[in-house]
Amino acid sequence: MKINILAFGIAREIVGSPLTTAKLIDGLRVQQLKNDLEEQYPKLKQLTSFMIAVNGVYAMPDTVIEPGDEVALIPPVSGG
Amino acid sequence: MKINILAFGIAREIVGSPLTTAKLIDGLRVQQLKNDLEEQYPKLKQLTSFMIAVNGVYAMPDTVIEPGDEVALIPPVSGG
Amino acid sequence: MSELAITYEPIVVQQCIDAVLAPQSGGIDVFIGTVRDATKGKKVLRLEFEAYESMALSELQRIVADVKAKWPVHKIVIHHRTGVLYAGDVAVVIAVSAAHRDAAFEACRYAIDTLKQTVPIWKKEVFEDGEVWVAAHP
Amino acid sequence: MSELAITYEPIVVQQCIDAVLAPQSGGIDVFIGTVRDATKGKKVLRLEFEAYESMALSELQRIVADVKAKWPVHKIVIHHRTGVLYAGDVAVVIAVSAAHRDAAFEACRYAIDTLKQTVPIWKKEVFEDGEVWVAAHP
Repeated sequence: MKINILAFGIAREIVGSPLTTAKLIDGLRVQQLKNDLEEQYPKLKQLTSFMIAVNGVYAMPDTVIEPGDEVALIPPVSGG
Repeated sequence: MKINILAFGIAREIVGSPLTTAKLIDGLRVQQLKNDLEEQYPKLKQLTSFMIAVNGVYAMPDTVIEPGDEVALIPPVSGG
Repeated sequence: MSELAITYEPIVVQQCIDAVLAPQSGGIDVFIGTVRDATKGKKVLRLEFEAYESMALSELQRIVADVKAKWPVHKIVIHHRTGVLYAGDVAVVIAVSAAHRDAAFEACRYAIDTLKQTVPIWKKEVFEDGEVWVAAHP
Repeated sequence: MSELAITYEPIVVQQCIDAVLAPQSGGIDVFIGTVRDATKGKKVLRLEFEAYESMALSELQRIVADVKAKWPVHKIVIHHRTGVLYAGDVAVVIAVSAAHRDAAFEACRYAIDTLKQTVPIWKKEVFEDGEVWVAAHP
């Protein structure tokens, strides 16, 4: 399946774009996506933390990504 | 000596005036003034607390009142 | 604007905030004490505040000195109103700026708590059927 | 005015306060996060804030729900600015009203602490010789 991935803050700078489209295998879980992204963009591994949100909610590692989900890369937040 | 005594809040209502002039014996201490006032105005004894300030500062019981001092009756404060 | 005030005029909160803004500050905490329309379920018609003004200012000055000794704050403003106030009116504003929010929150909290214990200001609650000097009796 | 906002427009603190004023309230605590002119002694030229807006709003909504479950507060307003900000600019305002000050202070403190941990907003500090995404690296 093809899926749109949003990226913010330093994650956006690391992946080079605020929005990328990735071809993911069906049934992919959040932890595996995270591992794949860290392999493709090793700088993600240097961050203090790096979360994945699915449909605007912090996702658990075993969450399965479904077609049409909004996936976002969330580097350490620093609002306020 | 004669001395001016300020009274605020409920103490003002109890003594009946924001400013009274009292004739005090020389060398009178704050604790004795407090006792005298409580005898003259028994309602002062019913207050949660009742302090004397001398020259704008909370006075210790053994502070001696000097001629020219500004003495004030301070019932429980409730600002804010 | 002066750091400390006991005033019959309405307090302008924004002016208190502007007075503590500093380029080195990252956090400002502001406490605003307002007049409630009821006490223990009983409708309050108005509050009447009075102050022993000269002593109130010196006690406020003492609070500011304590705050500056205890926390790394940049600026602090405390304005308290006197006279007749109605529900929703602002009775007191305390604004504190600091580099970090910890100091701002703790200093502001200390300032209002201490003000309520030590500063010679009194309020009378006026109800439909009588009036009460707040905290006067056990 | 809306309770929660992520906005490119300057935040008007007085409007946030007016929005939480309630006749049954006795205390309002307001936290104002401002842009510091320096970090660890290094001059900051500007800050650039960005947000994942839809998720930020839902995380703020979660904070409001938590606050209302934990403390008897009347109203709460949280506005956060995005875009380019300079020293002294207001980045965030949190205003909380309650019958008594304990709840207002504690709820306001909880809200800003939680916002900084969970709400997807990011800031980049721009210095004369470079730029840093705050908190990004250990």
